[in-house]
Amino acid sequence: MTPMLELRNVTKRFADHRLRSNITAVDNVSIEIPAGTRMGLVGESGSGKTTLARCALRLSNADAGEITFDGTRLDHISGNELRRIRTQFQYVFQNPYLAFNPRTTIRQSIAEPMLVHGICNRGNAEKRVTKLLERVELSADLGGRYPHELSGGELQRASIARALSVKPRLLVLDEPLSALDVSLRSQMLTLFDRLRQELSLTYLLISHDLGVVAHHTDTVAVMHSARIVEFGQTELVLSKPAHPYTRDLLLSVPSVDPKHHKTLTSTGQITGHSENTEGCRYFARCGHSMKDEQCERKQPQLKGTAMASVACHHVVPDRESKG
Amino acid sequence: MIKILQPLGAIALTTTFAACGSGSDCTGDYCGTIIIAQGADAESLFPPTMQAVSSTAIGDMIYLRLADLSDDLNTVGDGGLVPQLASSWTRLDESHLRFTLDNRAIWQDGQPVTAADVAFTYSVYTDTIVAAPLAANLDKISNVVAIDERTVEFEFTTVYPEQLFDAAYHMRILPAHLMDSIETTELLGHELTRNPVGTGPYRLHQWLPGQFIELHADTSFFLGRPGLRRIIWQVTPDYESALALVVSEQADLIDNMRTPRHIEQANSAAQLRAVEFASGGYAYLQFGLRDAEDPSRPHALFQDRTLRRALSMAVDRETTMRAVYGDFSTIAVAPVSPLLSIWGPDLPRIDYNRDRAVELLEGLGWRDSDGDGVRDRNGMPLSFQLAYPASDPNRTSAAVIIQDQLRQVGVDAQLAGLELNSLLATIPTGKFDVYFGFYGQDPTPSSIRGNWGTVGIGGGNFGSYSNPRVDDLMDRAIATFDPEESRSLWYQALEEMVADAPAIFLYSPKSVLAVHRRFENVTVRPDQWAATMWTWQVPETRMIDRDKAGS
Amino acid sequence: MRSFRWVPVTLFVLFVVVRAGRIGDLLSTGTFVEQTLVALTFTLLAAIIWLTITPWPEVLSKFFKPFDVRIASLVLGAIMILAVFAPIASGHHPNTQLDLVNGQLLPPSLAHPFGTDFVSRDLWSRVLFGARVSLMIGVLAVTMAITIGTMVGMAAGYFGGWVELVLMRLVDAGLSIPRVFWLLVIVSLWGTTDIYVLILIIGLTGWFSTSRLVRAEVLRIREEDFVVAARGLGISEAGIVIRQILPNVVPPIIVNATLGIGQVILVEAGLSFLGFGVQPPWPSWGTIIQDGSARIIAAPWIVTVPGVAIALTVVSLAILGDRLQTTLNPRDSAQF
Amino acid sequence: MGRLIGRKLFQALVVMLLVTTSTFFLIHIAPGDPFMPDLSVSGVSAERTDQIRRNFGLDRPIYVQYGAYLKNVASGNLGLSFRSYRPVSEIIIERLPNTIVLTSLALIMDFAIGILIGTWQAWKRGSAGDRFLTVATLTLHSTPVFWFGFMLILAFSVSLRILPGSGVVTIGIYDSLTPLGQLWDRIKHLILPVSTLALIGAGSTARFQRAAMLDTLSQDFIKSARARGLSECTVIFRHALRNSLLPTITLLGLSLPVLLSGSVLVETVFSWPGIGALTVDSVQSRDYMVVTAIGLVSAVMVLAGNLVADILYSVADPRARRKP
Repeated sequence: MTPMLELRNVTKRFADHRLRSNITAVDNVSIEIPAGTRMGLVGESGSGKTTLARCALRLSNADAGEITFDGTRLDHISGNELRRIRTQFQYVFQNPYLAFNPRTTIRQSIAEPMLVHGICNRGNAEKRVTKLLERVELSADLGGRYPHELSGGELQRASIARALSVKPRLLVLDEPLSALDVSLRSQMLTLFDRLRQELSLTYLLISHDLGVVAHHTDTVAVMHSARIVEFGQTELVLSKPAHPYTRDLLLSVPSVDPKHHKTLTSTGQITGHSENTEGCRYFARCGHSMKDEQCERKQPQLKGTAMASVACHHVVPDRESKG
Repeated sequence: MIKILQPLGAIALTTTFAACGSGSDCTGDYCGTIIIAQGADAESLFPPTMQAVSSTAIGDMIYLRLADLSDDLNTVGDGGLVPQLASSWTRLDESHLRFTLDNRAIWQDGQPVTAADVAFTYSVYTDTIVAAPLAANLDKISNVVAIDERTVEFEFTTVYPEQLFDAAYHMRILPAHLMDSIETTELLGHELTRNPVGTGPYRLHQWLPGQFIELHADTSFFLGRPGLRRIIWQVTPDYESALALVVSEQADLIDNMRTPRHIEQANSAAQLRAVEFASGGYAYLQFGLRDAEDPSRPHALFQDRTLRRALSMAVDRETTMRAVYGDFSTIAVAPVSPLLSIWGPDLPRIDYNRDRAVELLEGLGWRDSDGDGVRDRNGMPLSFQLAYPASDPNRTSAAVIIQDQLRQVGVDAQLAGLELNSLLATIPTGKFDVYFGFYGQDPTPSSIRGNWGTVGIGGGNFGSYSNPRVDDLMDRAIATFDPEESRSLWYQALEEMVADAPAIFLYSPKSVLAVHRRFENVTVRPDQWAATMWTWQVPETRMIDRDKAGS
Repeated sequence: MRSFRWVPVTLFVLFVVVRAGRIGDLLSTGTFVEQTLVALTFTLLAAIIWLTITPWPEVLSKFFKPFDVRIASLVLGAIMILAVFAPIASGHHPNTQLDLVNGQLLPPSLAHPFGTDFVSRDLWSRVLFGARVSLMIGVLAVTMAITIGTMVGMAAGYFGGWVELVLMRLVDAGLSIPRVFWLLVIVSLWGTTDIYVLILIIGLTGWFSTSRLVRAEVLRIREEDFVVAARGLGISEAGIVIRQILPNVVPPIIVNATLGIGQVILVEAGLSFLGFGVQPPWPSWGTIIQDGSARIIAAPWIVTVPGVAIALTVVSLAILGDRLQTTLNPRDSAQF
Repeated sequence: MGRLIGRKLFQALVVMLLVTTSTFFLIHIAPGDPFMPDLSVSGVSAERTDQIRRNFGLDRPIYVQYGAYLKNVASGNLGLSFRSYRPVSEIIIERLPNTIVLTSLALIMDFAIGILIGTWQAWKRGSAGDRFLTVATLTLHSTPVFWFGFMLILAFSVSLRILPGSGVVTIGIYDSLTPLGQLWDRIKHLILPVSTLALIGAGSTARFQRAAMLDTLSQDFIKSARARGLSECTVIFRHALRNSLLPTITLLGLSLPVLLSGSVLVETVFSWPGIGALTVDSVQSRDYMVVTAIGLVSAVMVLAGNLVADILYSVADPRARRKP
């Protein structure tokens, strides 16, 4: 399978004006998404998932690394060339209220990219928008409203309709359910699956809900502190987590027994480190029995097979043998 | 609210006085301090370029002339003046006068006053770089020679009755020993123009620009000990504040009170009394006959004599004057104030006649063709700027009234209220359309020549009006010794001049000053009210805080 | 939403009435240009408010809910109506010298509600016509300042780099000199007495803070998700500026403008007071105060009345501006 | 901190250069050669005109004049006044202390009153007192400063006669007062002009402070302080006030130009012989050497004020200090 999207050694830093230093949000990440597959990207808030996805789609510019979409180096192009290729991949934002211009109606927001790319003209725009809205199970009369007049679920669907308007092949879904009522989540997931089949889309699903990831992705990447710490087939990774962080993540899932619920730090901010990048970044919180000096001084690299790889000095032996 | 606050005010005042009980009090009859409230600062204390009444009053306290006018204001002949720096003078022949300087007269730095000072003064006043406004009055003096230390001789080009007056009155004698080493161009901005060294009864103690000018008496002044210890001119932002200061007893004198309202306000204060005196001045609207941008070209509008006459007819002086001054003024139909000997009811005039004005304007082709209410001709509107001193509420009122009267005949006068010093800086350059001026006239008709004769261009004749026949008539009038013939020649000159309408002559207001009642011996000379102020006094029994305050 | 279509219709009618007034002697003063500008002023003022509120009609009713906002609108409305209909409401021409000999400095009475001034002009008429002059200067100068400020701020915020550096240092320089200083220098240099030049100058010196505000807003908005989304959808940079960023900087600009009108009225009053503003005989609130300041003891009411008028207008504008600020953010308005 | 100040100083220098340049050229491009009040009337005193032109170096090309001007300014030489022929720096130094006293006292009073009122309002938000003060501060903020000055003069100088309405000292008796008496005399003269400026300014400061305080009070650390059972007073003055002062300090830098603008008017109303009144005087008499110098001086004052505000800010805000 040829990768639809391929990232090589992507790094992204942010300048912190107040601290007058840089924060590395994505650190030397390599990843690839084969066409037609669904990849999950998990990790706690602030681990760099969103930044990684946005860099991947050139919504923000990476500081280093190569990004290849379907054979085209995204990091080499700009201007009209980039604008044209953007129709191939789309991004669905976490909070749909922030993702729509508050001063234009839903219909205008959906029609604009189609008009820009010549997908429709002023004459048939209305019809096309209606069709798109129907596709995401929204009634056409919602089109005349302003974003704040819609409910979260409705707006998220509109957001998907807008993404689909340019006929993309790859869809990045950035925590598409987090803004929604729990009751709406399964409907939305069903919609995703249906759309994927109808339009043969490739998905990158960002989520911290491991349950969703378990059922709706083929592969999964676990991100911690700007790096991918574990990657592999979803089933394998979630059933036999190799990295202590992945295990902690699985433990924190609000499962049947709330007593086991362990909260991971969630500051809502990028917690990437500006210094002290020498050792394993999970060192401080790692509960691994074999934690040692090597962990403190040397950063582990992602190692393993296409089925599963992990960045830990003390990989659980039986997983490795299975791979 | 006010009632509650009054006791508070009293407390505040008591604390004030308690806090300022001071040490050395002045005692005696020579302690008097007078504070004169005034709406503008002095521009410079360099006599040749002093113009504003405010500056000249201060200048006259510091600098002396050779001789001064007496109270009868006679300017003719050799007997009318009273000695100042010159103790006596003798006539050598019809074109030579010799002055003997008072040997008691010394400069405030201790140097004696010499004939060289007089000769130097003449050279400064007539220097074109200095461009003294009064220079025109000196043009019939051909030479000033120092004969010895204390004797100086004036030579005249023509024979005329006012030789003594011209020689002795216009110039305030300058200290040659301090000034003659200074380049003339430097002189105008020299330290000495701010820290003058004079010969007068007072010397400058302190001048804080924008705040006050304080003079202290020279107790050994050779003409007698000055009656007031200190004279302070306090600068206020406008006339109203000046009046407020005097009414509230924070200042002692305000001059230039011309409107019934001002006088009413002054009278409402028990400590004040109003002193009324004839005015030696007249107000006028002067046409700039040269282009405001390029003085080498004639003015596009006002080169037209008929237009000037039409505008003169359009102004209702009577109403304007009544509105602004009530009963406190008389119409001035020509550049003649009531102080002049030639003043009379039969002076030549252009009467107010609105219909005739409109007729003349129509005849000149000025019509309102675009319906905006302003006449125009060949696309050019009949519009000009009228500059006036914004600090003078009377001229401001009159300007607004006249603007409205002109509007009624389709003439657009745009008002430009300027600060006094700014006016003094721009008007003498001739860069104006119409200037609302006020001349404080010397009490002789000869002064007309400096302001309206060709000789005054570049000096006191701001509008550059020039008519050779008027010049000739004036020269002859000045030269003749026969009063009747002189008067008749003046009337001929004025007839011609008024018909040319170089200005719209408006009115001559009476002057009233309000002064604190504690001052004694208050006499006022109409040509310069402050001329005799140095003889005023405050008797010890009537002294108030500021008289007693030691310095 | 449709129910608010009456606003432009009313404005149009108002405009026609005001224009027609020339024939009907409704507006007996001023040239054609002046009258048009007066009319334009009020059209603009109302149109701006209408334009901002249109997308959120439900906001309108909520907008007027607080008591102070209602009072402020009432006061401002009254002043505007009186200003528009000044020729009818005044009873006298503002420049007519009614009785030069006996009618000067009359205290307030039935015949002259605010008294008369030093050349016997009716102060009530002058204050009403002064409202026109002051409001006209306020609105037009602010319109100009806002236009320039928005363009500069957008350019700086969007292009960044040296464009931003140069423009913002220029703004710093502009802001580091007191505005009155700039105004005094320019007015005196050009020795102007013309009201339009005055508007031009006030406008030209008033855009610095607007451009700073707009730049900050642009910097903030261009990082918002919906702009990122638009970029991701392949919309051109120009399209983003015009359709995504510009509409969203409008609300803070409107607030800025509303407050700015008040500030300009204050600035104009100050300039006129110093003798550099509107020249006689035309009344603006500032020139009336200046006239009165020379007779403050004899006729204190001359100074008092226009001062109160200025304060009332500026307070009302400030209250409306504050209210707009809380109302115009559509996301907030969804909640309140 | 040193680097911060260094950078700010550099920025200030750039701004100063811009200010100097723009005023210089602004005045030079104006119609009618404003640097040269043409004294020639029909050629009568052309010598004097030429002489003065040479004295002021006005016969040289504009770029040479500009260069010379910059050089002079950099060396502290601000030229000669056209009106009085005195060195401009002398004129300005004579006036500067008056303006500095007036504006700095006004600034202190402005912020003292403004912060006090704003804090109290935020504390008692929604109360009748808060509502009243909101209207009152807004009204002050909207009042023309010179008009307010007139009203104070009318009330305290004309009607009650308890405070002088013009000048710096009581002329005529000041010199003979005891030092204490002189101080009191000066204070008396300062009360009205300072109050005028300060009260108008306090109107906006209070509004700003109220908003900042409300913002602070809604933050989590205040909630937790309240939850810990601290008294309202402690919460307001120990915890909230310090934090709410941060934005108000930034206002300090911004309010200087406004204050200087106000002082132009207030000095005129109260005939206070400072830079503001000098501005009006010089502009009226077209003394542009003085005018350009005033532009420069006020820019320096404003920039210095901004620098002080920046430093205060970094002192007050621990976050801004954390990293060099």
